[in-house]
Amino acid sequence: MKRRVVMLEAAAGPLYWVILGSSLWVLLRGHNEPGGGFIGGLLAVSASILWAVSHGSGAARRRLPLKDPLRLAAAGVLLAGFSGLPAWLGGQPYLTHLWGKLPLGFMEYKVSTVLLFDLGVYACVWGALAGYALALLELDEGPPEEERR
Amino acid sequence: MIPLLALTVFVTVTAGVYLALSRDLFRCVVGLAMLGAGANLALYAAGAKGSARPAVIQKGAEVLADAANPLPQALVLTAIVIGFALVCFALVLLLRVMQYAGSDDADRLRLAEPRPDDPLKPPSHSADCLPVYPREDRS
Amino acid sequence: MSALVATPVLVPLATVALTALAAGRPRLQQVLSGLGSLALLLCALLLLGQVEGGEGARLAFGNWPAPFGIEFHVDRLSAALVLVTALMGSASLLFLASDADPGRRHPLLLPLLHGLLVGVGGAFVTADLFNLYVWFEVMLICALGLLALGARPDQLDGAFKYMVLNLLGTLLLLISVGAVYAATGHLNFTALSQAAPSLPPALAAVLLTALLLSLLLKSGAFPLYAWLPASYHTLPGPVLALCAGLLTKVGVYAVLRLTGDVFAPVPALLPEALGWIACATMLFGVLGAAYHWDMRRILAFHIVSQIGYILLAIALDSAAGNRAALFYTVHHIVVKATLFLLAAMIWRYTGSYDLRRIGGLFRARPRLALLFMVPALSLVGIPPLSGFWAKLVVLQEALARGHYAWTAVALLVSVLTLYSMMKIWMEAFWKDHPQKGWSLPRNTRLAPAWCATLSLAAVTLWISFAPQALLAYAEAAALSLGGGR
Amino acid sequence: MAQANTGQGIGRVERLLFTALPLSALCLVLWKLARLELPLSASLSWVPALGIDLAFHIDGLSALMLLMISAVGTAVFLYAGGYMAGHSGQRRLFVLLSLFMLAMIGTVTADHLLVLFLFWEATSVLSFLLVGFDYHKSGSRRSAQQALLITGAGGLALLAGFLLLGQAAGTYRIREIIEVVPQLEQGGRLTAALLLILVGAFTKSAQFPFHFWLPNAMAAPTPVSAYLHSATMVKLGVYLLARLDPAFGEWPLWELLLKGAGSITAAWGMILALRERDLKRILAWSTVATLGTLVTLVGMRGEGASVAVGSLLLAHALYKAPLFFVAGNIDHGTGTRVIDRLGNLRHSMPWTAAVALLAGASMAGMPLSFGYIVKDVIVEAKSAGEVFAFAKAANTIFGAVAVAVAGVAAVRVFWRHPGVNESCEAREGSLSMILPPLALALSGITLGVFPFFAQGLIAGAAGAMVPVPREILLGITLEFGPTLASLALSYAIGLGVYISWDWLHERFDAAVQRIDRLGMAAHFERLLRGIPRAAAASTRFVQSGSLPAYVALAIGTLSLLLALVMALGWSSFAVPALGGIPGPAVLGACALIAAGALASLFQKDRLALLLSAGLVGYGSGVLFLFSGAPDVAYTQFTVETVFVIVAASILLVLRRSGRLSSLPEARWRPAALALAAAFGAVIMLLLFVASTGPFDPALSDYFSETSLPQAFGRNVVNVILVDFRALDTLGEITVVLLSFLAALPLLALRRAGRERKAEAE
Repeated sequence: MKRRVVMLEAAAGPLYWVILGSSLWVLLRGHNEPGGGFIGGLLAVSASILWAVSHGSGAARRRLPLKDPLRLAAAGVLLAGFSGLPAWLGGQPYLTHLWGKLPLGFMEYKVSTVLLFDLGVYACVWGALAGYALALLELDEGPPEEERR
Repeated sequence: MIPLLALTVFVTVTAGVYLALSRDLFRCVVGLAMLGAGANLALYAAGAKGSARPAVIQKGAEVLADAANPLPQALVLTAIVIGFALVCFALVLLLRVMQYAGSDDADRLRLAEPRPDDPLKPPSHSADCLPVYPREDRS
Repeated sequence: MSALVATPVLVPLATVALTALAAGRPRLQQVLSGLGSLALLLCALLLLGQVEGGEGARLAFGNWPAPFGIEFHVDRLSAALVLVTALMGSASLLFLASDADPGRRHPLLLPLLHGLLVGVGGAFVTADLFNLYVWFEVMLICALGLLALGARPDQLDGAFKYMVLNLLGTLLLLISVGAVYAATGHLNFTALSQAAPSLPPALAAVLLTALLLSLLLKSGAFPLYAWLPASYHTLPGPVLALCAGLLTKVGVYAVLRLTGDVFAPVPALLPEALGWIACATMLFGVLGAAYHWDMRRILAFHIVSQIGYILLAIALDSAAGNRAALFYTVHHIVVKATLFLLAAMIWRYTGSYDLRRIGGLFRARPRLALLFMVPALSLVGIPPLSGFWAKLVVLQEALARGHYAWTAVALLVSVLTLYSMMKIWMEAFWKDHPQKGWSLPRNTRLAPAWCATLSLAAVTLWISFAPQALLAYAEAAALSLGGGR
Repeated sequence: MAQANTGQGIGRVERLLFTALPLSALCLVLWKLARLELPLSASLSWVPALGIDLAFHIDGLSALMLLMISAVGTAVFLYAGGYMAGHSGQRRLFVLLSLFMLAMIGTVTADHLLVLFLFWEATSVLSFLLVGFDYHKSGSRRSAQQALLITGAGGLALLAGFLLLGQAAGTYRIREIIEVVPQLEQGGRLTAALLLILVGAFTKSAQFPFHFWLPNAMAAPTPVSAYLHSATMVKLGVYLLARLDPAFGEWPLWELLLKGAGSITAAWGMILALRERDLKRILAWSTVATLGTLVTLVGMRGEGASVAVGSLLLAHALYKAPLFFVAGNIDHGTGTRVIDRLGNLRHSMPWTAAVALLAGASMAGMPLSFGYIVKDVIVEAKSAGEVFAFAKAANTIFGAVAVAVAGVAAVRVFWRHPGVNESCEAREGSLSMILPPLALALSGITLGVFPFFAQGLIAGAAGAMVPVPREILLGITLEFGPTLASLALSYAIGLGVYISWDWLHERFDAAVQRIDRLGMAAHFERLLRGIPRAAAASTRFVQSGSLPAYVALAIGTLSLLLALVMALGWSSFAVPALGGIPGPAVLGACALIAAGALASLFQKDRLALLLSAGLVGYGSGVLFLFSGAPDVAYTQFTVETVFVIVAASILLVLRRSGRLSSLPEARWRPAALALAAAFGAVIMLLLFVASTGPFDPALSDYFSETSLPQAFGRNVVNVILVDFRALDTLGEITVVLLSFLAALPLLALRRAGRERKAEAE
């Protein structure tokens, strides 16, 4: 077992959420400023790597949405694919994006299937690449806590 | 801009292929990654028209004016991610080849294609793999 | 409004995601996979019915008009290949239910298999050059995953070689796509075909050469085929059948699409060169088949050789040649997959793929011998089996165009194909088993395998005895291509 | 076929059912002949796309062939019932023979070249299966392989010939072709067609130089030999030549080749018959000789020759099939076919002896047999046409040796008492092994005495080759006189040969052994051994198994071909515009990339290699950032970072196994560098060449204009990714997901890796 720096463990907690938050922010602003699903997803990966370095890969994996990188990635692809369906059902070509406005009182937020699509990209990149990184880090960590499959 | 980028592509591709021609598998994979970078640069260079301003529409403007060509950027971005996914797989595969085939020498990597003077060499099995030929019903 | 056009990609893609999510529950995964392949088959049939009559079906994704967004275009050529893809997918999934498969069933096998179908289907229907590249990458990564799935050392070795050479191909493809975009400003097939005539001929030749070379690597043409025989034989039977049937044919299809449709008419230099490459491919492929003793390696080299025939048909650069190419491709996919599946069954019965170590099957399993004869004789080109018609249309057109040397090579290769097929027949079926007292294994679970191979053989026989339907279809398909007009 | 394993034969009823097939065909043919309903035609559309109809036409020649097929077929089926009684493969034999018979019928009645080819190939494949009937013997397998390779290769030549012929004539209908072709100019295409068709026909009919497979095909059971390799299949080549004779008959080349090859085959076959000791092989060689004579006769002009072809076809079927049955009976009764071990069999096998005598008389051409009539006709034909002296001599040899062979088969083994007689336990077979040959042999004699029964038939057959030969009806009558005198020479020599058979055998065997090495059989063997050798040489070269060699071959090919195409169009390429001078940041980025790339060439240490390669990635990122592509740049940076993390963790694993440094390799690999530089140069030139023309900005203009109003996004790159070209992105995340799926099994193999390592240590 690796000797973990306590400082790192302590710092990882808030840092994890900061990175995740910024990744979401990058995701959301992507449509109008540089950014988007990929970059957001890659940032999220780095959050997971941080957690893995500080708390171990297993813990990082459990912190992922859906608890499993494979499921997260698959769900991402499904979500991205699904974002094209509403238009299809409405009689327009697949992947035609729909836009709506969400009144929040003080401002109107534009919601769209584009966001859904980008979210799918985000989830897929996060799941798959975090999965890679965690599994590789695990190789170096010595014996795994449990056999996954 | 094109000549400079083309020259850079030349150097990258040459180095990548040189490494890929090595019998050392690690160099080979790194070479492929570099070749991929060269290909991305080439794709980028092929459509690098317009100015050097980001392809983001200014606040208040309706259309994009005087900016870099956005389409090759999108294509390169896609190609980068795809290439990255493949290189990740390549690294993992490389690791396992080194561990299971026991060699990082491409010249000694003859498990799938045994040498001709090696007439009846069945594939050997690693500990984890199932036996390939079921034994139970061979009397 | 044709929603069906997207199904060759979307149906298997959904299946990939769902089966991946169900990776922990084998039963559910199998049900999902079966449903997915059936749905794909159904959609492919409907699609075929839809394009049968007219110009084909188009779908502009995201409602962005044609040259700007990505477009799928299903014409007769694509529809036929999509149907065959779906058929092959169903057949090998059915075959997987038998125990003629050396490896343990890995929970990720089914997602990867459907991923392969995503790539193949996408490549067949897309009408966008860069999008084509994306589907090629999907295919590549799935093939790699399937190769490495068993993690046997020889599989890893094969996968590595496969990966290195195919990456070279995809990277060249990517660069060529960039070059085409730089020269024409377009990626959409229709837009490209409109822009191509205004290109200087020398430039068009260079661009097409780059594109075609990368695709020839993917299709396994001489001397770029080394990845194929280096890796295919390490795959488990049903997966091998699927890969062998489909992967190289996508490269060939892309060659046909680009030379015969998008960039038609191509500079005369290219078909001429392609013809000679095709001849070398045929010859070296069949010599490799004659050299080997492992059934899978023999059959893998036969793929190369047959690819040569299809490329030869394309190199004839005429509507009749394109018709021949489509007919040959459909025939070849079915027959080759059947042969690989049968090889897997032979393995199950005798315990080896090596012809020197097996035998006695004719006495022990005469029905298997009979079944084996259908695809084997068809591959050789014995009339009236499907391979005969395929070779006939190629030879007829080659002679009509005055390519006597190519015809001579094609005939010579046929003799050598006969030689190597006879080798399998005589060694595996006629010869006694070298092991004294050998008997068939008991407790085999091969009913699904029989079902799959019999239905594929039935398709072969249908093409054989009623070739008119497929020929007429292929003719209509060839005439609706750019090169046919 | 499932019951074939039980070791039991098939029942009588089933046998009769099988036999009913040829019998009904025979009855049908006879009925049609008797009612003078020929010619018959039928046609059924099959593959209109290729202009292929199932067109059939039965004229006199077809009827003659049909009669032989069905008559000998009936005999063979009956005979096989007795000969193969109790054999485990009996049903297989019957099924194959029935299929074979159908294929034969199809071949001789087809009126479409490709339909004919279809059945022709079917007979080849069925012959393969029948020759290899005793598949567990390696000799049988080899013979089957030889037969199929030769007839299969010939078949392909035939196909090419048919295609050329059909394209030149504009039709594949045989009846139309033989009308059209004589009016065509004798160009190269038609000559090629002729030569290819001859190759096909010669291989099938075992003509020189493709003659050697036929005696080897005697590995088949006797009924098969009698049917395929004597009475029917080998005659297909002759049939085809006769069929096409009206088309090519006037060509000097046709005449020359047919007469030449036919004569050589006839003479050579007879000489080789003398060296054999196996009764079946002796008969096989004499069959080869007969086929040679038939081909010579087809090549000759004139009506007499046509009549001779028809009558020799019939006569040969009527005497050679019974002789094969005799050989089969002897084999069955004594267990051997070697003539040295046989003798005095007339006591134990009286009926077989009778058959042998009758058939032998016909073969020798004794008066009052049909063979005599045939000799008569041939002599007439040869004296009428201008024949080479060689052909005439060959004919004499043919006649003489036929007499001798008939003597051996019919007299020697039954009457002569040899020194060693191992056949004391010989016994006659069942009734079904005696009646069929007897019937055939008797009909040979009957036709000899009453030749007018065969007149109409043979006249009809000859009519297919020459137009309406009325006067030949007179030719087939029983006439003594000049023919007998001219045949006397043959008889005399034949008798001499018969008496001195053993002496001649030794001489010939010694002589022939000396030229065996040069013979076609030896060449074929060499060719057959050459295939794997050439295959090995070429495959080991191209598919060497070495990855660097593969990569080098691929890179070399790609560079070479691309460079060639560029060089061809070199003069027409414009010089690309140099464009503006890029800013310092871009220059710096390019320098960074180049430095990283060049540095990585030298690194021995893997970590250093990784880092210098990383420079290329980061340099690209910088380049993107400063040339207006921030999205790409950020992606590149993050990707590069994750890449380094992934690669570093792999290096950490490698460190544990002590593999941190690269393999020791030459510091410089000049060949590899040259290859790499060539590829790099080609790619660079490709870029240049592609950017020479004016750029069409239609796509980007559209995106720039519609991004905000229609897709509601300011970042055009992102809008392209998620909206305009969202499908690419969908495909891309599919790749990412699948890449993870593909790597997971490898990543999950932790325990295996450790175990293996422990093993290694």
